[in-house]
Amino acid sequence: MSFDWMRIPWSLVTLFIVFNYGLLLNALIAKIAARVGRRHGIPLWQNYVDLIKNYGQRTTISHGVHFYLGPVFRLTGGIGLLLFVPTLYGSAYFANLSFAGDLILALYFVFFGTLGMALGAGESGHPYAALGVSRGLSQVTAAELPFALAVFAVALQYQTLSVTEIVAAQQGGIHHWTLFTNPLAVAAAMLSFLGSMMRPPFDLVLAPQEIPIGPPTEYHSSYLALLQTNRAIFPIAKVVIYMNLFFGGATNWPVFFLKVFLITMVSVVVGVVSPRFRVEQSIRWFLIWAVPIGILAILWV
Amino acid sequence: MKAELEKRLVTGPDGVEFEVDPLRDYYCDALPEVQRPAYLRIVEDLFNWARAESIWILGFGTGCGAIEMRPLMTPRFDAYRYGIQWRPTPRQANLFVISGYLSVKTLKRVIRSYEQMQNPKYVVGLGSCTLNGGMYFDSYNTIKRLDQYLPVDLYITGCMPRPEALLAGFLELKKLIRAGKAEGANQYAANFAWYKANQKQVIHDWDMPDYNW
Amino acid sequence: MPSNADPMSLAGVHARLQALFPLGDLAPRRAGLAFVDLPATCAPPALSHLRDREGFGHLVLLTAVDWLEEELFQLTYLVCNREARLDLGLRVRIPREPARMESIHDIWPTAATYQRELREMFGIDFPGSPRLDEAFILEDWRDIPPYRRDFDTLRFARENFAERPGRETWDPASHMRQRLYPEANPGMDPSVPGDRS
Amino acid sequence: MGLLTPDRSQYPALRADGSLDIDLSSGKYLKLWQGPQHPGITGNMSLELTVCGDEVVEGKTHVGFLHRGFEKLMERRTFIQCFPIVCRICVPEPDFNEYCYAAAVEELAGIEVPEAAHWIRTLILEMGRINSYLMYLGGQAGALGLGVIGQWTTHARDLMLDRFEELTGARVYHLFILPGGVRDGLPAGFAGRMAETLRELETTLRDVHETLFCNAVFKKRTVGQGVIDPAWLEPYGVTGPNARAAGVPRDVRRDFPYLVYPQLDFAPVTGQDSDIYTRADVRRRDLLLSVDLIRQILARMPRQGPFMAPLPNVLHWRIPPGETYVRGECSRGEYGYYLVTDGSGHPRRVNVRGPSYTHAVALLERMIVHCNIADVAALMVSLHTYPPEIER
Repeated sequence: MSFDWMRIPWSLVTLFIVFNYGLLLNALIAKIAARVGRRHGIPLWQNYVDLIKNYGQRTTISHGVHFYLGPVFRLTGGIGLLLFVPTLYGSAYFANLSFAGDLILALYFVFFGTLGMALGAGESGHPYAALGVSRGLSQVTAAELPFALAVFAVALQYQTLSVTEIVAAQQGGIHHWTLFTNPLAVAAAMLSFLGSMMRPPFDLVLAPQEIPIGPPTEYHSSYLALLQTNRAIFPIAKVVIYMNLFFGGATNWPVFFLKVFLITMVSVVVGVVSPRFRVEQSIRWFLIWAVPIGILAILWV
Repeated sequence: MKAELEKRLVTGPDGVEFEVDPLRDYYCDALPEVQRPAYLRIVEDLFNWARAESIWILGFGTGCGAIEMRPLMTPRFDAYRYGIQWRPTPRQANLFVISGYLSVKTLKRVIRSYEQMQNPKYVVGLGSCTLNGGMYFDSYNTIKRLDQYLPVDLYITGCMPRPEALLAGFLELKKLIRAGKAEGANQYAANFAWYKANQKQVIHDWDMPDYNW
Repeated sequence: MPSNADPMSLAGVHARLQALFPLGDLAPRRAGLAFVDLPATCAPPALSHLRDREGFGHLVLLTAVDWLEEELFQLTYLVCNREARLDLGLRVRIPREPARMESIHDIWPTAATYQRELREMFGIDFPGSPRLDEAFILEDWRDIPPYRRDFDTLRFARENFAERPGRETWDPASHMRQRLYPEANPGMDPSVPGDRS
Repeated sequence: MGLLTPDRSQYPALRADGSLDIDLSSGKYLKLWQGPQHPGITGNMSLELTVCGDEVVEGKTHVGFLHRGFEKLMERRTFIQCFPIVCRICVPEPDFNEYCYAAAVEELAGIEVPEAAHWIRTLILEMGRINSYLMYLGGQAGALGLGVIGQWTTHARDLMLDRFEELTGARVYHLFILPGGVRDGLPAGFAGRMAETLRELETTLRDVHETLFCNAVFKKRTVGQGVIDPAWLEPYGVTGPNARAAGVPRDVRRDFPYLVYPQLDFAPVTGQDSDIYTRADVRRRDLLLSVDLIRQILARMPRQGPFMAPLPNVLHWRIPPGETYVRGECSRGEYGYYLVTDGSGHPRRVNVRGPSYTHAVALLERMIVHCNIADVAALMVSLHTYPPEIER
């Protein structure tokens, strides 16, 4: 198989664009949440400043190798997820490193960062971090189930495991989107999406008022900056998968930005006016509401 | 000293007995060092600018001044506009607002939280009581001069200071940081013995290591 | 319930209680609030009786007053009958050394908190009260208990906490006299620096 | 679901003396400190939790981080010098300290307070109650992760603080109710601006009701959680909204009328279920009651002074020996001052009875057992405790 080496620099360009878009989007979300609270909100460039500051802190304390690897794994998860799915459909430059079975790899990468973080946070020895990890793993597992079911439904529907081909099957008008051809799968996946975005009502992993602030309690300075970088990339990467699988993908950057923004807004709108669930309540919620829909979606296909 | 901090024999899950000395085993006892700024002036300036524009306050209301911190974060005053926000853990915070009088019991926790913050870090003393004792000049349980125990970058006076005063104080602090004059953490490390002696003079029951990393 | 006086008044309660315990006279403060003295040994049974038979179910507070001159501590148990809207304060006098009183945490669980505070702040012992010797408010206190009258808080603060130079303290009475009648106090200038009025 | 019910066999055994047999080195239990540096704790106090899995098996309250020794400091100040420091005892609702202290001193010194001062005192106390409840609502929502309610209520509180500033000249510590009366009457145009503030407050409360009290997640987290058994009220000295939510109409304003409350038209707000949701709802409705009371007060109060009774020379003010207890209904329950005088110029002893004293220590330690870690913050906020009035 011949490999086009030019895809590597182009995927780095993708990474760069997504990273900046992620930082701005996060600030925009914070601003929207602030406006709901009738505040002015943070400046749009605030995340850049925070990032520079955290990289510029002079001291760091390590709790061992795994503690260091935690954020690295998390970031790898985010970048890996982004690089192995096509960002823009039909573009030779921004298809990244997608290949025939990339859907399975993407499913793996969604979970990868969480596992790495669990490893690192557990090493930090802080009881709140341990609590956050146990909450996070149970919830992510529960939230992943409906998503996996929805992905299988989609894979069955289009008879392929390649994200590119799934997107290709959805071209040619809004009524070709999975959203309309398989609404059950999309419903299950969107419920799972709420759970995996770390926003209320499913933000019990961070939960500042209960276990401040969960896994990243001990992370500081450049470790925290790595996590922040990941927070800019990972949600977008996840949204890209959703966009490709269910919302017809994107063929150019403006459409990409718009779709990512709108999909993210789903979780923001729900989150801004919701308190948070307890961990067993949220797991029950996923098992009762999201998983049956996912199973129905598979049956429907 | 609390029972859980004393030396004791512990039987592990595998049946092996071993001795645990929590103060030595659970904590790192290295002393702080003065951290030099970046080599390049322009890099340090950039970092100082970023530090000034991104002030993360530790969420620790030590005294009654904490009540005016909430209006500061809400629609009327909205300090988020200036890059000021709360962090719930000392590891990620870089500004410690001592909101009012400090009882000796709180001082111990404050020192511990302060030492867990990362260099560079700043301390702002709020209200007259951190400055000279204020209303509680004759109280047997509150300290009178904060700068004896922690390096203070800025005092905001009043009892209690209004949110406008707090905002003005934070803007003043930003100027200090940007000029590279807010080097409290290094000052603390340089005069460590002096600070520690002062702290131990007040806190008799010193059941923690000298420096809490 | 046997009643000989007006059952719904403090006098009635007092009369019924006096038949059982060697009570002092009722010292009414205002309508619905009165204080009464009784010996230390009678306080827990009297409180138990008040709670169970007279409807004084609410322990408002338990505190101590230090009568240093008489070498006594006065313990005040203030109980309240919410239905009849009556408050009765039981005053118990105990010696300062050794200060010891029977615990009432079995009558009101919440009294354990008050007794912990009294133990710490006045050094009054309540044998049997839960968690009595744990630090409650102070931590590692090495002086005499601070709420005792012979503890001088100003001296303690001066000795222990560093002071910022420049703070001036004015006695309000002499300061006002000097300001209002400067001619009576020659040699004192009312407009000296530090005058903050 | 059997899968999610905790395994009770893991719970620690009771020792003979009633304490729990907890062996930390067994690895079954984890000791967890919440606070003093913890965003879920109200104010500066700390909880020492022993947890087994996600459930608390033992909780201890540690207070004293805000202890300034007020009761000692007041013993070495003259009666009028005590007045500026009493309000510092409780920050969110300082006026109750001023009122209770002033009322106790007036009773022992035999001072008659003018009628207009009574009305203004009632007005200030109700305004303070609104502030305190607004802080509470924000805190209760925040403890469950809904930060936006805190933004709205703090903004409403800012509006109320504006009225305070207009009336007393200060935002937080007003120093307005002093022994003998109040410092001054209402400024011109105050009633109109107050009415406007109350209208905005009601709008905010309607939003809060729709966003918080009608929210399914909030209900799921709070209904049936943290129940205070009505049988605990007397043993644990529970007062105020915590008792009223259990269906017991305990309100000092009605039971032991003070100030002008006998002339006002109101009935205590009660709830039935005594859980976190009911307590929050009782406080919300109590807030609306305060709004109504303020309207009544502004409509009926006398506009003309005098506002102060003549005092003796306060620098040489001696009060005859005596002792008294004065109580009022603050937003958290019964607030009281026990004052003993000995004929000198200083109080012999002042004891402050804050409602949090019993709520935050004995009651909380009882209620926190078998509570989920995630619910600790919500439970603690729902008792509405302020640490400074525990330790003074």
